[in-house]
Amino acid sequence: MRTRLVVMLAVCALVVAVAPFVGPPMPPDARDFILWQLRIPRTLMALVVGGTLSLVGAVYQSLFSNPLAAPSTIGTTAGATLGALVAIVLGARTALWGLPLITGAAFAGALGVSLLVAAIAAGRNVRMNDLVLAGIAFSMAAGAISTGVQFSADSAELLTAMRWTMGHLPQVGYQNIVMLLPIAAVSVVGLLTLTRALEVFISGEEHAESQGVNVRAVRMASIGLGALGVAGCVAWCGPIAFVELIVPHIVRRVLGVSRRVLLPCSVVVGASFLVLCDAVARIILPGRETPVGLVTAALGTPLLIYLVARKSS
Amino acid sequence: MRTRLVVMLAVCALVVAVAPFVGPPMPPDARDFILWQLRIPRTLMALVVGGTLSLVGAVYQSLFSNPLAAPSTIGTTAGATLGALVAIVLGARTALWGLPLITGAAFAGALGVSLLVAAIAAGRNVRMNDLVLAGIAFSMAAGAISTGVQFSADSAELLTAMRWTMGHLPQVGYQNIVMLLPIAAVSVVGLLTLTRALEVFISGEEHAESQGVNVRAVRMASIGLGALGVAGCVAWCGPIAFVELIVPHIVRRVLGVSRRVLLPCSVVVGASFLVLCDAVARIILPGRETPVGLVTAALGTPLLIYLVARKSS
Amino acid sequence: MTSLLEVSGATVRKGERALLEDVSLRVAPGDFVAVVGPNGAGKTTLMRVALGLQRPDAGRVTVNGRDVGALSPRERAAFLAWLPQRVQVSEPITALEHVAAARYRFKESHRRSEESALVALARVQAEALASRPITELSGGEQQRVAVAALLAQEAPLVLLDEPANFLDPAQQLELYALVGQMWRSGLGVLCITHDINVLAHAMRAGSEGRIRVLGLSKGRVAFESHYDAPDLGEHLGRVFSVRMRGVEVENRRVFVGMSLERGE
Amino acid sequence: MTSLLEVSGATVRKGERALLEDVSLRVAPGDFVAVVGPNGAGKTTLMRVALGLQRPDAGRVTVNGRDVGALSPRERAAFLAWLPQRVQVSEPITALEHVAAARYRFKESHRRSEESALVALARVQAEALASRPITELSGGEQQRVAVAALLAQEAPLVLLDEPANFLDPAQQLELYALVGQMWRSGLGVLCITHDINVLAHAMRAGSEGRIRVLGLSKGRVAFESHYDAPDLGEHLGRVFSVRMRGVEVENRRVFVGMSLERGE
Amino acid sequence: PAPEAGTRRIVSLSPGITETLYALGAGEQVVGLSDWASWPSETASVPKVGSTLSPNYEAIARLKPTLIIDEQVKQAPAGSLSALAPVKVLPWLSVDDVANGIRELGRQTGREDAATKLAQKVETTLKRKPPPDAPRVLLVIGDPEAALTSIWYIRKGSLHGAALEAAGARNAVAEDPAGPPNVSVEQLMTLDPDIILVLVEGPRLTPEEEARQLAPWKQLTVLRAVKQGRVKLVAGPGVQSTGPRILDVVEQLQAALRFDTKTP
Ligand SMILES: Nc1ncnc2c1ncn2[C@@H]1O[C@H](COP(=O)(O)OP(=O)(O)OP(=O)(O)O)[C@@H](O)[C@H]1O
Ligand SMILES: Nc1ncnc2c1ncn2[C@@H]1O[C@H](COP(=O)(O)OP(=O)(O)OP(=O)(O)O)[C@@H](O)[C@H]1O
Ligand SMILES: [Mg+2]
Ligand SMILES: [Mg+2]
Repeated sequence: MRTRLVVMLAVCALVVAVAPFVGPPMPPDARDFILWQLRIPRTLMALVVGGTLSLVGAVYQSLFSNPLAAPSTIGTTAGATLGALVAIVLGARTALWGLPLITGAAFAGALGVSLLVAAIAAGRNVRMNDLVLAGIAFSMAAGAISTGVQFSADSAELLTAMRWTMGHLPQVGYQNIVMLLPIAAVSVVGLLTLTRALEVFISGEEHAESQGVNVRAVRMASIGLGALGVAGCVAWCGPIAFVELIVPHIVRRVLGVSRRVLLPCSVVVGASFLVLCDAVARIILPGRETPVGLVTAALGTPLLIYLVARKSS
Repeated sequence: MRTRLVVMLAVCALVVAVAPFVGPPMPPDARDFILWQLRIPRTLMALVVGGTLSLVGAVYQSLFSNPLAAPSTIGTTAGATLGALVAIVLGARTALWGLPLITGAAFAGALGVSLLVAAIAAGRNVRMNDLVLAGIAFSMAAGAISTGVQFSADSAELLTAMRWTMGHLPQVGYQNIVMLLPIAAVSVVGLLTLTRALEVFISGEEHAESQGVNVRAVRMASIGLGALGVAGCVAWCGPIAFVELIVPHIVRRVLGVSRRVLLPCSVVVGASFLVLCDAVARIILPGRETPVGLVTAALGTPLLIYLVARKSS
Repeated sequence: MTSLLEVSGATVRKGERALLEDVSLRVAPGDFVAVVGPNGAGKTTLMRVALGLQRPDAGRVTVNGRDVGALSPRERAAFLAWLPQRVQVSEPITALEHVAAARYRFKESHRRSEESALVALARVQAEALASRPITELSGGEQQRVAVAALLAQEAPLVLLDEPANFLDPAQQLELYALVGQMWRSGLGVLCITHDINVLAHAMRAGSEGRIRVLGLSKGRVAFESHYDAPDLGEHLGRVFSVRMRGVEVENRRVFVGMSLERGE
Repeated sequence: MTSLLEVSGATVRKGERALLEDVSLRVAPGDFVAVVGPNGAGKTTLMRVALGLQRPDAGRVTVNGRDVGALSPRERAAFLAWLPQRVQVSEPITALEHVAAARYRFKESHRRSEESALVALARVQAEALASRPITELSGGEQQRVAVAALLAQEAPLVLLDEPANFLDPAQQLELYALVGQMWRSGLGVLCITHDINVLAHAMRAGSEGRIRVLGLSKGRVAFESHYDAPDLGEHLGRVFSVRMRGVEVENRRVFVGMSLERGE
Repeated sequence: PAPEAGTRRIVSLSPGITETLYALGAGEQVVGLSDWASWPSETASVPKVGSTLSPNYEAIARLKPTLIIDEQVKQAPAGSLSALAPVKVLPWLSVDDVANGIRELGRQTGREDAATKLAQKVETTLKRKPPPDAPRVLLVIGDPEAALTSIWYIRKGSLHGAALEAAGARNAVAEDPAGPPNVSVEQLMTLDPDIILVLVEGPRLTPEEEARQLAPWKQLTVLRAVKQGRVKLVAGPGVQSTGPRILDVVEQLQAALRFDTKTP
């Protein structure tokens, strides 16, 4: 187990170090610009976003004891999409505190919907399954409003929105990262402090409560902090599909279910996984802006199937 | 319980009977055409699709013991979308056996992906969670290929795809229903015969096996028949969101979890729920073709939240 | 029709560890076999092997001479009924529905199933629980409902994994009396238990000799004996690593576990 | 610091039914209270009320005079440790991790938690299970690990819900010896059990009188007595509806349940 | 001041603008295009650099553009693009927008004369008004699925709406309602337009394809347009173009509106 862990971490470090140099050749006079203003910021963005999303996925799966739980389950992603769509379709071309409106709106949408669910989670007699249902309900509502907004969009807006919903990582310079980083940091650090409590959750909520875990507080903190991180990532990069679902499952299968391993390793593996996907996206269709979600799934699917097949044989 | 059941059935029957007459006023000379060639076929379509989707949702939730399980969980919806997109992009202008290619392709896609999952379900040592993971993986793969296809689509194709994925019910005449009905009937009747086996599943798979249930056969049959029904519905109407998720939860909360009640009532309630939504869609934005998924969510969300809140108070 | 369950030379390995090693066993209708042994001895594993839920790495399990793996689940359920050590019901179905579900192997109407389920519940004095959600029952109530489900399956061989768990003394007594009735009515019983004394409730005077006791320890057969064997106490003491004092109470021999008084 | 758990006049209703009615109870460090009663008597409900997991419809529960609902979960965990009737672990964490998790209430490094967890596992002779996934353990092994988790929490009052479930006689004996040790070292013990005899293992000669026995029946207190009370057998017989014969074995009184011989 | 012609390197992220640039003869200045650009055929050899909301910065940087032009879509991240090169964002929705845009593109590319001529042509053509008794035409966007599942029509105030009026028809939807330009099948009965034209973007259709596209409309036998056989396709590449090809669309529409006076 220990050797596996070390190998995994080494691979991750290597991927991150090499990634910025992977891609179509750079013309010598644009080299510095491409490397320092485009590739490195973008790699950093992938690091931050991949790590945050994966951690949130791992936390939600633990919290809901459900392998299908993900930010999209409790409406975070749907809220972000809704916000972004509203901004695209209804929004004026203004910026807010130097933020593009679309970013701000996605952030607000994600946080808004998740906080509704968190508010329900604060209830006294609420069971986890009730929360899952409430999450479905809010996702559904946000999804429906999004459909409504799309329905009333004209085609140029729709095309714009469509690309947004595929997720993207492109960055010029460091401004976005500087804005996202504190949000992501609060989310990641906050969630990691919940590791111990989530470990206790494994033996049932009531038992955990009797062992000193404030179940309601942990629920609210997990959902709130998770939503914060996801809202940030989605606001800047659109909904990057599957990372939050697939990375925790991979870590769980390879390194085990102990929360103390699962949560931090999800951050590390998720971060470098997205960096890898981004680098691969640069080479498979050089010159095109391949949506990174495509590569994520293309790499993740066979890996997950292999892990499932290996275990059950 | 019995009175509740009777009340629910009566309400359902009423809804279905009244629905075709709900809508903006009909010009007198087009009245017959609108009623007999538009509204009634469309109501029938809603009946068939709503019933089938809800039943499949209920069966999947039972099978996976997971409130989040749905046709989309095991890749059925993703497969259908993929098929439709491929058809749209690679030339949807031809027809196959009198079927629009897009319908045939969506059907093939849905069935193809689900059967992969069903094949995994046939394995000897496969746990339910493994199946869920395999489903996620295939959904993801199908989703990624869809993204790729969209990415290479031109704008007109993309708009078509976008509108297709909103789901729709309109029908002119009875041709589509005649084609869908046998598929849906096989799926619904087949799934209903599994009721008893699914009831036994509640006390654990091994226990069920010892009580005479052929667990692998039930799994494969459920997934296969479910995929068939969903593939049919999605092929003709696009992915109508949420019905399969929300209806079983509502039935479960109101009438209880017994499979003998849950499954048939999901058919009835789902059918009339979609009919209701369709009728409502006609009046909220008269003169427009409002996507029915929008109304589904708009009606379903508050209902679900109310049911969750009522129970936990 | 004879329904003979035969386990021969069953071995189960998990990685390096052998969970079960070369264990053989015969249960025919009318037999009563008690399996005893310390925690982790492999008793539950043996039962799962006998049921065909776990394939042994070596050895064979047959029912009526046919390999248990070759039977369809329904056929097998017609021979063997199982009371698991931990029944986990995931949803609040009623006790009646839970018991009725156990009649899956019968091709009959739901009404018939429910009638039979009610009879089975009555036999464990749990009619009153019929319409209560099973997730809201107390530990002992759940166990009684599980026993009712076992009865409802109407198999000629019943496999019980610590059926007295969670039950209060009166219920234990009732349960074993019931098991005794089933046995005398011709069923074969394979029963895992930690408390050999409760077996007393299963029998009438004179039938002691017909209760076979199989001792398991670390996956192997430690002893094979009979309930009335004079050296049973010693055997038990050995596998459990305690002193078993047999005392006579109202013409019944009762074993009382005593610590080995280490250090006293 | 005295940690006094006081339940006074607790009543729990569920719809029409009263699950618990006007039950009072005091457990201080150094006390040993055994709660007995038939299935469904409300024993587990009483324990959940005492832990603050279920709010009583009437009555109060205080720990050291403070309302149990007003304590933070961590504070409460510093007073009360609970062994539930059915522990359900949903994922294959190792036994060590499970026990270490029980030390949540301590603000300490993970290494410290694991060390203490190992000590706790050793006390129930389960060191060998430390690195095994808990979902792969046998019923009895799981129960031992659960007891280790209880010990690891180091609370002055321990609440045990049928701790001997799933355990073999040697383990039961060890467990109760351990509970006895904890008691004598000053802890307060509230223990639900169906088998009053096992309490014998918890005590040394002379301490019988200090074990209080609370009989529950249909949610009400049926009797309050002591382990050495001469009429305990009758009390027990009454709540359980069996005949309880007390016999003397090696200077110990052992109760043997006998059927009421209805119809014989 | 626009840079020298030979050194201008333009990236255009809007297909309509791209078309205009080529129409102005500034095609050789174009070094990068949006993924959606497909006309004229020379564009095939020009690198594609993403779309408005997700441009491929690296690809753009590698092209070392001197100007990036995009059509104004709400929320486009013009800010970060300007780190690569000066960015020009043009509104491109109405006839005036397009005419002004053409002139601006002329200035930027040093093709002012050609631009003025084109802009004038666009203005004079597209600002023609239909006679008051012109037929009421519903112009809908065709759907490859060829089902009447959602009918999207052309708004009066849009570029294609102007093209329809320029071709000598009145828009069947007399004033633009708020909300999406979508009409239900039922609503068609109320609108009952004189003529229905279906715009299908893409290569020319074979007769079978045309028949298939029209088949669903033929089912709507109560519509006047259907009864009189006045449903037609307007198909071909560029029928949905927002560039100068819109002028060809006017001609195509005019041709499509010429029906034989006799009803079939
Ligand atoms: N899936 C598994 N993987 C690995 N080891 C297992 C698995 N299942 C059981 N074991 C181990 O096999 C041994 C025998 O287990 P089994 O459940 O048969 O014991 P048992 O005799 O029923 O014990 P108990 O009286 O405690 O129920 C135990 O040591 C247990 O830890
Ligand atoms: N959530 C609940 N809703 C309704 N009734 C309940 C609920 N929980 C327990 N009960 C009922 O309350 C009664 C007391 O239950 P409790 O679990 O306290 O019994 P117990 O004394 O612990 O029994 P056992 O020895 O079988 O564990 C039982 O009849 C049980 O069915
Ligand atoms: Mg066992
Ligand atoms: Mg209890």
